[in-house]
Amino acid sequence: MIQDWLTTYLPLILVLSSVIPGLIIFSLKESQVGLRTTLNLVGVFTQLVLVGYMLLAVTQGTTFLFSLPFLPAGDLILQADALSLQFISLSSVLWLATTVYAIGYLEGTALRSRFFGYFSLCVSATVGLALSGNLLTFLVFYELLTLATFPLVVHSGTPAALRAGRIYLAYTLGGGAIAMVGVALLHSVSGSPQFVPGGYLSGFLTDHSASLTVAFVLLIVGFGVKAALLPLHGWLPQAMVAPAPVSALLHAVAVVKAGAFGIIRVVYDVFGIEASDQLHLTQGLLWLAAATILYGSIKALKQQEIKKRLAYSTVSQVSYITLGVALLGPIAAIGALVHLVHQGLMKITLFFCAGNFAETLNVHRVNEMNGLGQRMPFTMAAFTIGALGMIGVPPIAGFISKWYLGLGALEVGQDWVVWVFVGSGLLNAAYFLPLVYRGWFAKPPNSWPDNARFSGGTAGWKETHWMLLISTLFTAALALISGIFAGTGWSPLAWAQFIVSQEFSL
Amino acid sequence: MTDWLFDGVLVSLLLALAIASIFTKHLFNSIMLYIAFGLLLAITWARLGAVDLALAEAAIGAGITGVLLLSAYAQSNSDNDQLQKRQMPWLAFAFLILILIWLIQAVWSLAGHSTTLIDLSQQALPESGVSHPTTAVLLNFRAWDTLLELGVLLLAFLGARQLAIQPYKLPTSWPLLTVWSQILAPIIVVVGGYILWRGTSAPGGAFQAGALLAAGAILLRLTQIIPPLSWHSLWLRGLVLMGVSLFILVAAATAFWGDAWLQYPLAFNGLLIFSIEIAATLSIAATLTWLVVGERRTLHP
Amino acid sequence: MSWLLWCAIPLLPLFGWMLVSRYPHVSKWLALVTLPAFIAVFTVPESLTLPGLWPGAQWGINSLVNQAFLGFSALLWAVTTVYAWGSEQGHPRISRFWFFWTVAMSGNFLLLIAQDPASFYAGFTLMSLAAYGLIVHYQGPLPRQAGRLYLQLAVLGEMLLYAGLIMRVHETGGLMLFTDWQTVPIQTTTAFLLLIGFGLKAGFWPLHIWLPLAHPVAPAAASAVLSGAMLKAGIIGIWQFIPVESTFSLQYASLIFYIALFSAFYGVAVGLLQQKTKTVLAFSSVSQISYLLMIMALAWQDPQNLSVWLTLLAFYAVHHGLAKGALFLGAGLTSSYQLARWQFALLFVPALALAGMPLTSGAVVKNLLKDSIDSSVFAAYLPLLTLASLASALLVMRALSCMWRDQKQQGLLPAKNTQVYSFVLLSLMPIVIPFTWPIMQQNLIDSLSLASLWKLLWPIAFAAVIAIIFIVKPLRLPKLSSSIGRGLSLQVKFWQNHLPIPEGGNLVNLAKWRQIERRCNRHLKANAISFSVVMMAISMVLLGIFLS
Amino acid sequence: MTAIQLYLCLGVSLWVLGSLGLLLAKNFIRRIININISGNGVFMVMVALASREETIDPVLQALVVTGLVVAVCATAFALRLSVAYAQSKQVSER
Amino acid sequence: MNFALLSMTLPLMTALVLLFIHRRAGSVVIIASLMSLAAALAALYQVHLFGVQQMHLGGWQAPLGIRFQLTPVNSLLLVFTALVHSLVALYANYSRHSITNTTDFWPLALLLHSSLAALWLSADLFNWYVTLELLGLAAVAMVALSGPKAYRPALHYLLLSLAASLSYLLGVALIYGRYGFLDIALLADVTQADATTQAALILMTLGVMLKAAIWPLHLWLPSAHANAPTAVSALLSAVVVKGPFYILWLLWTEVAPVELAQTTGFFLAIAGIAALIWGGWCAIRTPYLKVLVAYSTVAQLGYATLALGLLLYWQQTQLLVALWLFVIAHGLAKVSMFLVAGEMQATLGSKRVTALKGATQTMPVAMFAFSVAGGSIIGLPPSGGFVAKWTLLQLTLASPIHWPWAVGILIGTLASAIYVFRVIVISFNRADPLAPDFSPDRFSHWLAMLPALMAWLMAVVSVQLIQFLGGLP
Repeated sequence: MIQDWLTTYLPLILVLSSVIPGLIIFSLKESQVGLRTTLNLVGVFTQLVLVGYMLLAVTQGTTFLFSLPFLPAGDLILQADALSLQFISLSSVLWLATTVYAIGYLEGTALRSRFFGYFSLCVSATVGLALSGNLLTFLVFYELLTLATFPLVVHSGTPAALRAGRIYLAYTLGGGAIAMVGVALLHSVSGSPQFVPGGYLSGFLTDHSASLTVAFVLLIVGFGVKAALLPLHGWLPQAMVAPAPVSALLHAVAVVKAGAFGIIRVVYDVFGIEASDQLHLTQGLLWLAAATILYGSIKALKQQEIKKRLAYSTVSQVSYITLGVALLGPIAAIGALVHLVHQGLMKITLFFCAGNFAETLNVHRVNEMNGLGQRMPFTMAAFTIGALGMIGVPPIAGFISKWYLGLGALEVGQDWVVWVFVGSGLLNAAYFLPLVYRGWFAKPPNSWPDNARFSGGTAGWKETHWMLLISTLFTAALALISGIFAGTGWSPLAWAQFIVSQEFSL
Repeated sequence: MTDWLFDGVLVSLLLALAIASIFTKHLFNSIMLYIAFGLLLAITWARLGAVDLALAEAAIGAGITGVLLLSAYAQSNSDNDQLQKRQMPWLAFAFLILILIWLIQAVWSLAGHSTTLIDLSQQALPESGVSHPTTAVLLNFRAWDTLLELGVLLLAFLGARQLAIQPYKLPTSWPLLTVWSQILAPIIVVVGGYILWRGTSAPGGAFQAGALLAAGAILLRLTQIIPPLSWHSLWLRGLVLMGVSLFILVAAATAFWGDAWLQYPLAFNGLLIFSIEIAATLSIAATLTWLVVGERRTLHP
Repeated sequence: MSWLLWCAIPLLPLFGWMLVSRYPHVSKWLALVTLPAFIAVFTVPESLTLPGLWPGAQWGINSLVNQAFLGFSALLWAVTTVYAWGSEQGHPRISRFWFFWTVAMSGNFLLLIAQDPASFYAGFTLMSLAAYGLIVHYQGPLPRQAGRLYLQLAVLGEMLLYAGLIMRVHETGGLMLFTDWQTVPIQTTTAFLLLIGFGLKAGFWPLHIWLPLAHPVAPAAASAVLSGAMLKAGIIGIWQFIPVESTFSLQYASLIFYIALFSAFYGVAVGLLQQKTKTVLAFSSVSQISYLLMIMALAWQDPQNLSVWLTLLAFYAVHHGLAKGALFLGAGLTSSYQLARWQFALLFVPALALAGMPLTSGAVVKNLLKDSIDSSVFAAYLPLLTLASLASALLVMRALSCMWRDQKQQGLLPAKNTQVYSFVLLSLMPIVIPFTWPIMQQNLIDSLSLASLWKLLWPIAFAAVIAIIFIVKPLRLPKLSSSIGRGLSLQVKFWQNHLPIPEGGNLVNLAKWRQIERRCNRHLKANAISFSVVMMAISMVLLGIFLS
Repeated sequence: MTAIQLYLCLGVSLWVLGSLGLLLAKNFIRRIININISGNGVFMVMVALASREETIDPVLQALVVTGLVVAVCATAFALRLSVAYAQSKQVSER
Repeated sequence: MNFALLSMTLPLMTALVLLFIHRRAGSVVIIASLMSLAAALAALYQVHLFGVQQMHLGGWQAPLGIRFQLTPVNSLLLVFTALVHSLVALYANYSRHSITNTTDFWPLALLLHSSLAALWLSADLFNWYVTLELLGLAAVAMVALSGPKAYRPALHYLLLSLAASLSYLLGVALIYGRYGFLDIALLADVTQADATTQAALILMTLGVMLKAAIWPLHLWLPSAHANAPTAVSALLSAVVVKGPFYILWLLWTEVAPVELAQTTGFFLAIAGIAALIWGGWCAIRTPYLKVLVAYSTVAQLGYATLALGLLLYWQQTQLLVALWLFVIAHGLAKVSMFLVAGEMQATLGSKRVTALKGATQTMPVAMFAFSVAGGSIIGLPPSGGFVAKWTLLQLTLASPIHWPWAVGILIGTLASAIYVFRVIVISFNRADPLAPDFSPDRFSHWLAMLPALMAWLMAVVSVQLIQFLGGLP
């Protein structure tokens, strides 16, 4: 009885676990810091507990399904399968980190209720997105995510932020509209049934191949906007004007991953490997992803602002996921899925660090990073872990993904992709190592600025606000651990393998 | 042949008056020409056998509209009343000719068609409670139209009432006019009543009568024989609202107690129609009068 | 308990660093972190499989090569750690130094005990990147430039290795153990990727360009491990990744052999023209490492005698690693401290060992190598090899003379005891090892035949003569830049900062259009009625035309 | 060509003329006159149609009466509005 | 049927009573509107139970008398009208910025409500003319409520409305002259595609298009809607322009012969696309908030026009679902948008969009309402606008030759996104916020949000709505 109830309503509760705190937070006064923090944390931990339970249950074969009638042949479905749980675990863990970070980061600033309200909504949208059981539901949450993140992007309310917000909206709403047309097109062919491993379109291949091809392109373009695929990536570097926790969440989990996750869903659970293969849909995607990887890296090299460089790095790194998906092989799929998590961990660390630098020492540009390692060794260490992980240095998480992606490419006979990885690795090194070099080896300035918000500390545990530091170290440690202990049963890798074994019915 | 001549002259005159009214240089002339046009149109309609309409056009179309136009002209005392030249009249003319030809070929064949409604209305006339078919249509067969039309009247009144217009500065009236009015007014009331009464069996009816009454009232007001018409007065309010109120009450009552919406009980239909007509006439008269010479001070007492 | 040992080998150095960073005075005992490695070398416990790490992770010692490499690396690390404790004491960034030191050590150990490519790669990367920190330890433009070049090449190497690695994994069908790999043939691309990737670390010609820059600027201890232990990592990488017996090996063995041969001479030729002691030693490494490459080429050519080649490879690596380590320490000492005569004299041990002096490990390996070549298809090149011995001998003489020159500087202080003793310990190794290492003993005895002795001695003697001539009558040698890499590196840096990507700009001037738009809007608004009527007329005509 | 056709043509001509006037005029009172001419054109058509047969069509007659009243109401309102507009413009010009 | 009549009559009677005694007008109107809503809901339920209902007024059969009909579509429209009126009445009564207490707003609104209801119920060409006039006069009168600044737009509106009525009336006259009756159901059986019918249909179409402000005959709308009092703008945009639209729909689906309908459908669809683009563009460019919202109406009507056009062009009756869902979703969202726009305008004392700097801080509820409404206007899921767009897209995408139309829909969506977010983005400007002249009126902001929330709630009952509307033969 309770079991039934849980399997039906748990997905909904999971979504609500951040919606409700979010809505309450909206109504709070600015001064109710304690209550707000409590609400935030209660939401986070509820979600973590639920996710933990669901992870356990799903490995034992339980299925969670909640559905609500919405449109003809298209219900709103929330379901928890292995893939969605992977994404949710990532988002809820990182939500925890980011919440702590944001509480520290925004200490004493205005409009925090609004911020945390939208913040929670953003997470709910992400969770909903992950739990979406069909394309229609996915679309709903995809758009909600845009709406929930926008206020966060423009939170600072400066002209620059507004400009970024406009660009962000232009891209994401445009993408959303295109995705909507794509979803509608598919819906007109087949309705919107639940996602199934292997896709549900194989029966329509002969009669509707034109529709399916166009739908695929539309969906990829629509989701590709958030995944920052090449011609559609323009918003991402702009959106970095957002406060650090937002950039972190945006770049690591919520937005870009939503796009990537959408692409994964479309290729694996809507079209299915076979259909994608038969329609020759993914070759173009593959090229696009490869081009994005290189382009993002090259652009990153040109950036002199830390966050901007990180942003272009995201452009490049997220396309690893797309590329892995487009390869259509099981090993590449493992790589893609595991990179979804790994990139999140590493990139969030990097953005946290950038935030720490900015808020502690007013360091925004690359050439201001000289000698940071002496003043903020822990942050700099975390930064180094993130950066090296991005390059693909073992035993940090990034290596694992790159390993599987490369092997996956070879497995399906796309050997040239390996060279993309090599090139990207080189470029990654070219834009990350100078930062690391400056941080550790360059000569520090004679005195550190003391006019930043958290500049009172000293090197070591008190180098910045403790909440900022602790979340940075937490994610850095996760990035390291999930790389080193990739072989254990509870690592992202193992989970990705579990998913792939289902998707490819191995 | 004489028919043809008559028709030809009428049509030419009408067209000429219309064109003149549109293109004449001064607004005042335009208004006068329009009034003339309206009167001629009434004659034309009478010639076509539509006596009801001729009456209505004379009273409403030419009469009231003319008064309205003149008073508006007087009040707005616009300096730039000249017709302004447009850039592309030739293109406009070309279009005009094109559309005209198209419309003429559309209406050309209509003369040959006929309608079954004439017979139907003749058949239904005995049950309608009145003997004049037009009145029957207006107040029974298509009474709903008429009800709504009273609504239009009310709305025009309400709309005009909102506007911020400077009060009418009435000139001290000409003594002879005052005397004439005192004589004329009762005559107008009597004639109006007659037309109304006649409407049940012959051409005439509420609207024509209302227009006449309004003309009388306007005259009286202009000569300051009756006091300013303001919304404060319960009388005016009652008069204005009475037509549509009675009508809708009847409609609701027929729906609630009777057989159907606006289906008058057979026994009372003549009476009901007549009382509605009276109410409508008074409403029309009051409203039109107010629309010409009404005062706007404050909206609500 | 063996798992503890295996885990301790790479982890203990890191743990050691944590201790040292918290309690700086413990650094005196930091050398103890190599202890597990020694234990493993001597006890050779069972391999350890680590399913919890990356897939296929297995640590252990599976061959003489591993064992020997681990053994001498551990020794080298231990001794140099002691030396570094002495030499780097009081440096303001000592904690950072120890960090990179221990990480490099950990990486080095890890790659040596790795039985699977991923672990190897992990260790290799750790070591490579950490070595950067060692190279740039002394701040200033020269270390920075050297470090930059090193890092650029290291990263390039990493990436090539990555590509080669996964290609290899793919070729083997997902096998993850070196022992399994030996049976699967390798493809040419993969092999070249791996060769270049590892070659960039190993530093044979033409991939040596970072070496002569990096060694001189690094602290002596770091140079010692760089040259002694880390270069060998490249070699063992090639050895482990490329199967001895395969089409590729057969096909390209001779090419590799020629490269190695050329590299051996090249290193000497350029080295002789260098001024700085450590640069000379670096080029010596270029030359010496080629012998290791040569041995591998020989092995590929003749995989039947694998055990011989194994032994030779192990011997040579041990020999060169320890001797070169000692020389670098010596170079460090001579350039900054006043050495006692006996101490300086001790320098001759590793130096002459490198030249192949009988009774040293040098003699053993030279002898064995010549014998092996003699019996291989490359026998024709034996004379050249002899010539190479002469060249090596000349080069060490040159190095020694440079050190002697350095000693003559004014105001040098006496060295600290720890430094001296560690140096002494290491310099004695070329003599100690052949006598104590059981399997080497036999070969030592073999090398003591008269014929061998003659073969070994005459090049040294000849070189000594030449050296004396030069000392007596110095010849002005042309100066040869050791840094073709520097320019390259700068160019790369320039590209990094000035990418030729155009930035987008504004395309049209919008002000004019805005004005036009406003005018239209005003017009439309003022004449709404007329326009609407016109629109109606147009629509009417259009619809009329199309409907009929 | 019968008389009815003539009057029908007159009706549509008036409608078109009124519309043309509406297009050309700028003064609001003038525009209102033009609309009325237009409207009278429509009524003319209706009257002509009503008198196609011997007995005049009572329904069409009724429709015209209704239309006339509606037209006069609208005209009255429009005129008041134009007066109000003209006065407000004078106020603002002053 | 009686419930529908009740829903229509109640406001009219209340208006008459209010004109006699003007006491507590707001509350009375709210109660009347809610009662009307209840009656409309009852009528809707009856239609749900018993299907389409007919009524002959005065007991006279159709060619002679006037016929009322109650179909799923117009019963829904009755509910919609009553709902919008109730919501607006609620707002108007409680907002201090509405000018309801010094003017005849209340009776006019009630009359407007009744005339709309009369329009929905009627199925007679001439009766529609009268209701159109009622609607037009009521609308103009209400526009003029906001005083001298609105006189000119009101005049434009009135004159064009009159011209349009005459065009419509001429068409009616031709139809009557040709076929001899006015009831659409009877006409449906006999109409032929001859020159007279063509001309009549074109004349009527253009007339109602002008009244419904369908591109390119929309020029009067922006200034009229923008200058009207807030509550009036809301009513005008939400329901008034939909009245003529309903006539247009019935005209072409019932009266017109199929071959004419197909050609016209194509033109209407083109006009719809053009409206989407043109209206969207103007909304994007205009510096004034209410003008923006008004142009948004022009654009959004484009969707409905497109749906209607495609319905006729392809002769797919399922599209009527999309058509009316658009109308309803847009109506609800637009009410909210106009109310909020008016509130903000009044609070800030400026008409400009740029005055909204920092509005998310100073008037969070209002801005949120605007966004919620905007979301439905854009068609973000899961809003009513989305459901409508979805149903339209479903049929458009069904076969590849229809895909070009989807591009038009896409462009419209993007344009709407731009103009909505143009406002929202400015409101997030914290750098130099504009201080409001008055303290914001939170309660009325919440009231203004109510319709927008309902537009989103439509999504919850979308399946039922689609089935209900689709049940029409």
